Amino acid sequence: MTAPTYTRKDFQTDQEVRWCPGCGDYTILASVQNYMATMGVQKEKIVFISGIGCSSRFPYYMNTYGMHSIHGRAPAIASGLAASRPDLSVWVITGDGDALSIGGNHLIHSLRRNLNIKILLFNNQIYGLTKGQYSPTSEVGKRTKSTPAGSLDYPFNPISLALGAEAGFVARTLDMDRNHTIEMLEAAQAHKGAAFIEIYQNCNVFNDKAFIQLTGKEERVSNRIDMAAGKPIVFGENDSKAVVFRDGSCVVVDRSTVSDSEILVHDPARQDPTISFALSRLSHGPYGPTPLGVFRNVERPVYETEMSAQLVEAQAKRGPGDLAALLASQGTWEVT
Amino acid sequence: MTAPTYTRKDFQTDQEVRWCPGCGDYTILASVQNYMATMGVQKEKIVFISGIGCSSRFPYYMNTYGMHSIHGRAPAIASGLAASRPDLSVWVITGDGDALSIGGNHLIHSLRRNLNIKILLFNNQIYGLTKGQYSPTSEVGKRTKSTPAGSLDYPFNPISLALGAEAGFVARTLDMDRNHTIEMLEAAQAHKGAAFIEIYQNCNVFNDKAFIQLTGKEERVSNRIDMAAGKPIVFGENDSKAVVFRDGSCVVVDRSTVSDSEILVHDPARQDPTISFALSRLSHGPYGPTPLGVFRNVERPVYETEMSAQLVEAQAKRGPGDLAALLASQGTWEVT
Amino acid sequence: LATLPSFPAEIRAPAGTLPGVSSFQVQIADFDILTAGDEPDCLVAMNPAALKSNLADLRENGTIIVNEEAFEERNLAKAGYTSNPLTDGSLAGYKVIEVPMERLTKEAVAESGVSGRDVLRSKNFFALGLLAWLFNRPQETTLEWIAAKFKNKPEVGKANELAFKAGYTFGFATEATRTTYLVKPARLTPGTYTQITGNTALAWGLIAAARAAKLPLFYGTYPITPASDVLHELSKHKNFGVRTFQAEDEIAGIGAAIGAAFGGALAVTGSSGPGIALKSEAISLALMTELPLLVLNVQRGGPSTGLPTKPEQSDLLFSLFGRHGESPLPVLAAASPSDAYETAIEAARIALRYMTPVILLSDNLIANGSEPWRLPSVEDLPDISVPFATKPNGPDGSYLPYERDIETFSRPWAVPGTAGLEHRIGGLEKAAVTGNVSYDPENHQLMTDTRAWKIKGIADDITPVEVNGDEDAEVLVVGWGSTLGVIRAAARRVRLAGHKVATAHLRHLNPFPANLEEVLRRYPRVLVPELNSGQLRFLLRANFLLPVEGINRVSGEPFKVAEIEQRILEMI
Amino acid sequence: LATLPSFPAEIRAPAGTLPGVSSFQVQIADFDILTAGDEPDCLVAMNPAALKSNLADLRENGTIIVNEEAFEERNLAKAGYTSNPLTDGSLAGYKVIEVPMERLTKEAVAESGVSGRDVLRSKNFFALGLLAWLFNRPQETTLEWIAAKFKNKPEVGKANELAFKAGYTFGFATEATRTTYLVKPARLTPGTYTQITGNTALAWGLIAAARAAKLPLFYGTYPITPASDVLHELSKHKNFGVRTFQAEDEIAGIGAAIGAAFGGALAVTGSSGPGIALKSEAISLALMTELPLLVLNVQRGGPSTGLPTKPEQSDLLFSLFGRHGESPLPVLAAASPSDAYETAIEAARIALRYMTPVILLSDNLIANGSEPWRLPSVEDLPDISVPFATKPNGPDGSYLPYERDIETFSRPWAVPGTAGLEHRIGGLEKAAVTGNVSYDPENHQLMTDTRAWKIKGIADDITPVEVNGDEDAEVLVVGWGSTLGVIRAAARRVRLAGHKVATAHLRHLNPFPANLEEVLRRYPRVLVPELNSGQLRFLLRANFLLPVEGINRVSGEPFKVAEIEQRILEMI
Ligand SMILES: Cc1ncc(C[n+]2csc(CCOP(=O)(O)OP(=O)(O)O)c2C)c(N)n1
Ligand SMILES: Cc1ncc(C[n+]2csc(CCOP(=O)(O)OP(=O)(O)O)c2C)c(N)n1
Ligand code: SF4
Ligand code: SF4
Ligand SMILES: [Mg+2]
Ligand SMILES: [Mg+2]
Repeated sequence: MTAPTYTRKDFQTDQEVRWCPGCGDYTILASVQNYMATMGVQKEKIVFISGIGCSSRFPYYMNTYGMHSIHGRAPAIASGLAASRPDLSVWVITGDGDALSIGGNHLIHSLRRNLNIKILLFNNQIYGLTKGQYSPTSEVGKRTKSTPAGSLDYPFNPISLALGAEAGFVARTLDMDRNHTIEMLEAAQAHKGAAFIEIYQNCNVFNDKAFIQLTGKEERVSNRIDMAAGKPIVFGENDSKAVVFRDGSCVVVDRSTVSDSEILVHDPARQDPTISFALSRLSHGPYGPTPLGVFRNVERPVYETEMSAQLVEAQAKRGPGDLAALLASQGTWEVT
Repeated sequence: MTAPTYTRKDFQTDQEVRWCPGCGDYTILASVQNYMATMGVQKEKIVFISGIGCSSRFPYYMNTYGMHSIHGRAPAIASGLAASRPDLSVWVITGDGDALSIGGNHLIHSLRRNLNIKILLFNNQIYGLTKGQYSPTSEVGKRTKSTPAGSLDYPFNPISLALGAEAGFVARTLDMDRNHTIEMLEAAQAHKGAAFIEIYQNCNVFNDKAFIQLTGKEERVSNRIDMAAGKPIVFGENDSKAVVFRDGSCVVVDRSTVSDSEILVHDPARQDPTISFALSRLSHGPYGPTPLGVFRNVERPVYETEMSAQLVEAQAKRGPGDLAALLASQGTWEVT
Repeated sequence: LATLPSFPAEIRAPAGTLPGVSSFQVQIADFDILTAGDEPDCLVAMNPAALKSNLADLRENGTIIVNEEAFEERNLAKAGYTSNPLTDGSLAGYKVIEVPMERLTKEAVAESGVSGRDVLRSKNFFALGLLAWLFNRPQETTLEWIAAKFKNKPEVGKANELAFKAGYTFGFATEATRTTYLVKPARLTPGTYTQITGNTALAWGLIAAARAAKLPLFYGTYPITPASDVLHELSKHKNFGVRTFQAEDEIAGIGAAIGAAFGGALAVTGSSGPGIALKSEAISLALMTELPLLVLNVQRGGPSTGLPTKPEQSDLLFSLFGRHGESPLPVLAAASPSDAYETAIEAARIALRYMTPVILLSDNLIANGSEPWRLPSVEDLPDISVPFATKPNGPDGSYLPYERDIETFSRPWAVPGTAGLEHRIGGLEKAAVTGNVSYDPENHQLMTDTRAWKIKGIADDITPVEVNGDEDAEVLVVGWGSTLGVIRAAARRVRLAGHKVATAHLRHLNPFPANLEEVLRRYPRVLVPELNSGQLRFLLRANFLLPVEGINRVSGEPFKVAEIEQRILEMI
Repeated sequence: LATLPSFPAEIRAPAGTLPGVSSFQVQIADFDILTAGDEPDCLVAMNPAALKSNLADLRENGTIIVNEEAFEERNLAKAGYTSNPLTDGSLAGYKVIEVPMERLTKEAVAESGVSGRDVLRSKNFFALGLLAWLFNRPQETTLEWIAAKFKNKPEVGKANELAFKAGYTFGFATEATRTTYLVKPARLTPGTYTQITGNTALAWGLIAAARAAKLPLFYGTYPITPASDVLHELSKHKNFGVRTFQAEDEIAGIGAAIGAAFGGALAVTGSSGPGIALKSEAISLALMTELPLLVLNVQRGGPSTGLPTKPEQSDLLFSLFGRHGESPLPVLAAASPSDAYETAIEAARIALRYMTPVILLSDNLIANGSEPWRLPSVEDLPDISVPFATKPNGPDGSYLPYERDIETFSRPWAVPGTAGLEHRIGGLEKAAVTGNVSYDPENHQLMTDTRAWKIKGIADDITPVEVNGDEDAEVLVVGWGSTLGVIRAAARRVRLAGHKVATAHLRHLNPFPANLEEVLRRYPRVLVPELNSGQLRFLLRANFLLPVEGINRVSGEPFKVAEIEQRILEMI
């Protein structure tokens, strides 16, 4: 079969897209649809599984197979689908509440298990659908309906968490930057195994401008760190800032204060995730200089591939299942 | 009130201790009872909460308050207890299945939230109680009842996971080494906030000798890395091996090949958890050189302390709750 | 007397209200959704002035949609506000939906090509779209009207269409709900009244219960429509010593509550259908450990995610039987917004006195519905406190955590911190008296029976069911939960028409009041209206072998008074 | 005819069996637990030779405790084994409990001070302790006997005591269970037989069902007593294309199964009480999305953690009502170990034909119980396959995922990979036909009713209930699940005593077979024996308003034939 040729339109459905006007989800939808048109996979082979949340309505708007499931369980459902149908391209759409609050366990297990599923976490640092309670990525002290005196929980750093959970592919991107989003989708798709992309997504109703430091015309210049494999990590106006690894931490320095050789050269393919982890600690949320791009990209055996291999091996050894033989396998006797 | 004086016996109950003969759980029980006798906390202020598993039977044998709850939920129950009763000393007993499989989400959330609970994870790399299925810490390829052809899941590294989940205190110890266990308990207790201790525990029925490289008379000499704050990390016969941080990883080298200043000096109090994370990557399970001791020890605000402060502040601002005023607070009118 | 607000054909309001932007703002401010009482149910306030001048017209506890961006200092001052009504608590009696309407409209109409004034004009259509969502109106008629009306200004038409759709979408996306006006009782007895919604009353009832029990209140939960507002309300009242804990999921929410109960708090967890399902295993732990715990279920349309913003009473059998093993527990239901207050106190009384988890049912109608409430006297708050165990109760100074009270079969509650009463509880079957783990067959039978007797015994400790209306009626209408108002109204109508009918409403669904069977047998026919497929009916049939009849609706909408009236008349 | 093995006073066996270590080994090898048939129920094999010489005496599918350490090459060769019976599958018909008995005994007696030979001798007491756990015997008598017997050799006595306790503790710690011998039918019809336990039959039934459905089998689960063995058995048969997925918890287990069902597998999840509780929300998703799914519940003693190793039938109402919202689904129960095979196929047939989750109940008695099973003919395997949708079924080449079959009300199953049928499903209420999200009231009513009709309609597609015994009997005994054998045996006894009695056993608990009411009404009195507090009885009362009576036991033990016989006689 030759690679299908699609346009974005092929991935649109007849359902009206229903997010608040200006919601970052629209942009992500467009990026994903655009990317899918070029991905080279038949659309009937693509499945989107989501949980519950604004973000999780995504599958209704993708003209592929899809399931808008229940809160937090999308990675589990996707795991069963991927394990039983290795021929499919399985994508998970989830939110910071869906993936990190109620669904945290399924997320970390699907990452360590390394099924070939691509997880897109729309992180708006708030529970959108339930009208604005703080989430596991909200900053400490956040005042919301459920925390009028300010929240107390220290937030997760989703990248650190994924790395701690043995994820082989970890990346971060931004709703507004369609090209970057598509680049990350491409990299995730190219990676054999579980891929995790945190997408900073603006909820302009309940948490507007949360990512202003990365999206604001001025702010982003000094805060957005673009990481590219093989390149020294520099950023800021005229690349005047650099990231170095110093005394056990990644730190931002004036480029002029260090020699070029001291600047950290980005290598997401390192077997040891330590430096990726260190990069994730540069910021704890979209505050100040914050890296975007692929943090880690290391392959290891894919669960469903191995599972299929065990089945093939069992058949090679024992022949295809013979039901009559199975029933008699514990010994039989005759009653006459 | 002066500090109570207890002996181990004060912490024993009238219930027969029921683990298999030779189970590592006995040793841990003895260590904990011994430690509690010296901890300086009234025993009626101590509560042990566990989930389900062999390890989780622990509370029955501790003459304190206790709850043998349901599978995986102990951290959640302990969180509610600690949040509502900051005066108590709350301990969680859990297993690798209980804490990392079904209870993974509660574990990571209780760590990030930083309630003052001390979590002891008995890691025997197997489901003991259900008779020997592989667990999230079992090595790949493990043949068990549920994986006769070998397991496929890549295991968690509990230390990495805890660090990725923003844990402030993370340590590892060994059932057999009572002194080391007690040392870790002391450090956890001294830490204000959530503390996580992974205890390698031998299940001599379903996974015997899993930790032989750290417990065997000969093996341990070359494999056990003892980390001590402020000390260079050296180990092996005559301390002939050293750990250095090189090219983004912690690596083991012959001490003779490096200068003393290159050897990593252990500092669990670093704010950035990167080096602690790097140390956790030295081994992925108890295979080859494996660090024991405190990986991280950094304090930050404790959830229940902050919660209590919000209550106090609200009362200071608005006075103690006046029910009649509350009922009338939305405006009233008279019907005559 | 209609029970549901009627929504005027969408096209009317904008039609008559387009002379100019500023006056339109005023006009839409009192764009009204008619209730039976002719008071608007909903107010769209485009700015502070509009709010100020129209608020008085709005029915008590109606819904206010505000264009939040307009509520900034200058506008507030212009309208004569000294503080912002959106934040100063003065709108506490209403359901306020704050919308950044200008921003969202701008975003929505961007692709239409209109600009300047026209953009802002479109926000009226945004508001209308949101109303269409809230009042469950089809979009088509309005869209057709817009197309016709603006056929000569296609960009403006397009902008209005986009804005209208965006308003609808906003409601959909944020699962916006409005308050529902419930049937008022015919007469209000003299006293001091406030207007209250069910979720607020429930929250206040919990605060009152904690006071009545002399215990600190702990609420462990995870947000879910339509229960989240209980969390929001409780989290405001930290000065009452209330601790709210937004957990990582529903299981952790109830887990935390169980921990708090073990620690001696009045512990509560709350959710709606999908979340309650997740709590099932943990409820069973509370039942086995015999810890007091309130489980609030604000019911919504099911199954699965179902209809999150719609009311339904379909979790009754689930409440009784939604746990593995023989696991009986008390189930109560609030009958109206204000009744949620009393029911919360009663549920707490039972939980504490009988050391048991209790399920308290509400639903979306009660939760977001509002009614006038005669303020109860705080002095009359009952004492529902139960003393903690402080002394050994066994031989040799031992403590026996499962030594029961001979009257209630309840076990003592010894909380951590009490020297000498250290003990362990858990989910494995417990030996009677000692509470140690026991695999003994006779003990398991005894404990199973004891747990059942304990709950059954509550029947004698609750108010007998009362019958309203005619002793010698042919038909008794038995209800529970949010159908109270509509059943009473239907009965009034039947009586006005010259017929006899009796009604009874159950607060206690498990166990039933001791006199229920006798009451049912007094009437030739029994009708049970329910917003489910007949769950109370099923229970009554199984318990009493009576051929009770049902009228049922599972459409996400409340009953109409007329349909119940009709059915009663048919039965007479 | 006794239904449960009787355990001889513990002191007997060791008493007569101490002449010497090696002979004691042989002796304890056939230390026997008497069944009605006088065959030992349990064999303790201290080494391969003991196993070899005594295996023939053991009842079919009895329990074998082996000292696993002794099964090394030299011993095996000495006993004449060419391969290790513990790993070569030759003991597949038995329940084998492997224990490193020497090592554990050594550990256990360490503190007694004995050494050498005496240590190893103690392992007999270890075995005895394990037997005491398995057969639920009190420890005291044996401990007293040991104290008396060895009062002159206190260290040996101490060692034996410690070993005995350790054996008991080992059973407790590892939740060891044995097989239960179930009442055999009076006569075995001619044919080829094998001996089978319920968990094995269930696993094989699933494999057969997948073949009958022409689908790959997917099992998503999390270990739990007593359901884990289904996972263990299935994981052995990868050559049948079976995929087993040990998930991180029960929710992920069913989640994965739902994913696999969406992908076109015969998807199954399984657990026991606490785990089923956790699956409730996800079952509801399968119900709303109308995907075929089998949910196995191997019941154990509840509530909460309860009695994990004991049988109970207390999850029936939980199966029917354990979900929020109106969420009907079919419920089936296996009646015996071998019946689990057929029931699995029938459950799969219903799940696929009606596109619905189905709950299949088993219990600890069936799971670990064994019986002779006449092998079904593999050629006669029914065809239960349901073709996937392959073509558009709507206007303009569209695909309508909720366009129903007019006969079954079932929706089509289009699996990913099928071009042109791309569609989305989910947990929100669906519009009839299109499957789009719908908040429309009439649609919700329609869909609620349709889901109910679909399940009710299955009543006409299942075997009518059959009555065994006397048409004109006074009493009909109606059972379900594992009580089949004991009810039949009791009825035989009643008949032998010259009385009339009829019995009927239900495989389908929801919906009931269409003729059930008619059958029940034929008999003046109906008795329902259940290992719960009366759950089927409750359902029959509610459905048919019949005053059926119950005999109930919730002790973690099966009924005795005599107690049911007695009760029937009382009713005649
Ligand atoms: C079991 C369950 N619990 C709670 C909810 C309510 N709920 C729906 S979405 C959501 C959180 C959504 O937050 P997030 O995942 O960040 O998605 P967003 O809306 O922000 O995109 C919650 C709490 C639910 N639907 N089901
Ligand atoms: C909800 C639920 N699921 C499953 C089980 C069965 N179960 C009990 S303990 C356990 C795993 C125990 O493993 P671990 O936590 O490592 O404890 P260990 O026995 O090894 O100490 C399982 C699967 C249960 N009791 N409850
Ligand atoms: S509430 Fe926020 S996240 Fe949800 S649709 Fe609206 S803008 Fe987007
Ligand atoms: S099974 Fe293993 S972990 Fe459990 S008590 Fe026995 S030795 Fe210990
Ligand atoms: Mg979010
Ligand atoms: Mg374990």
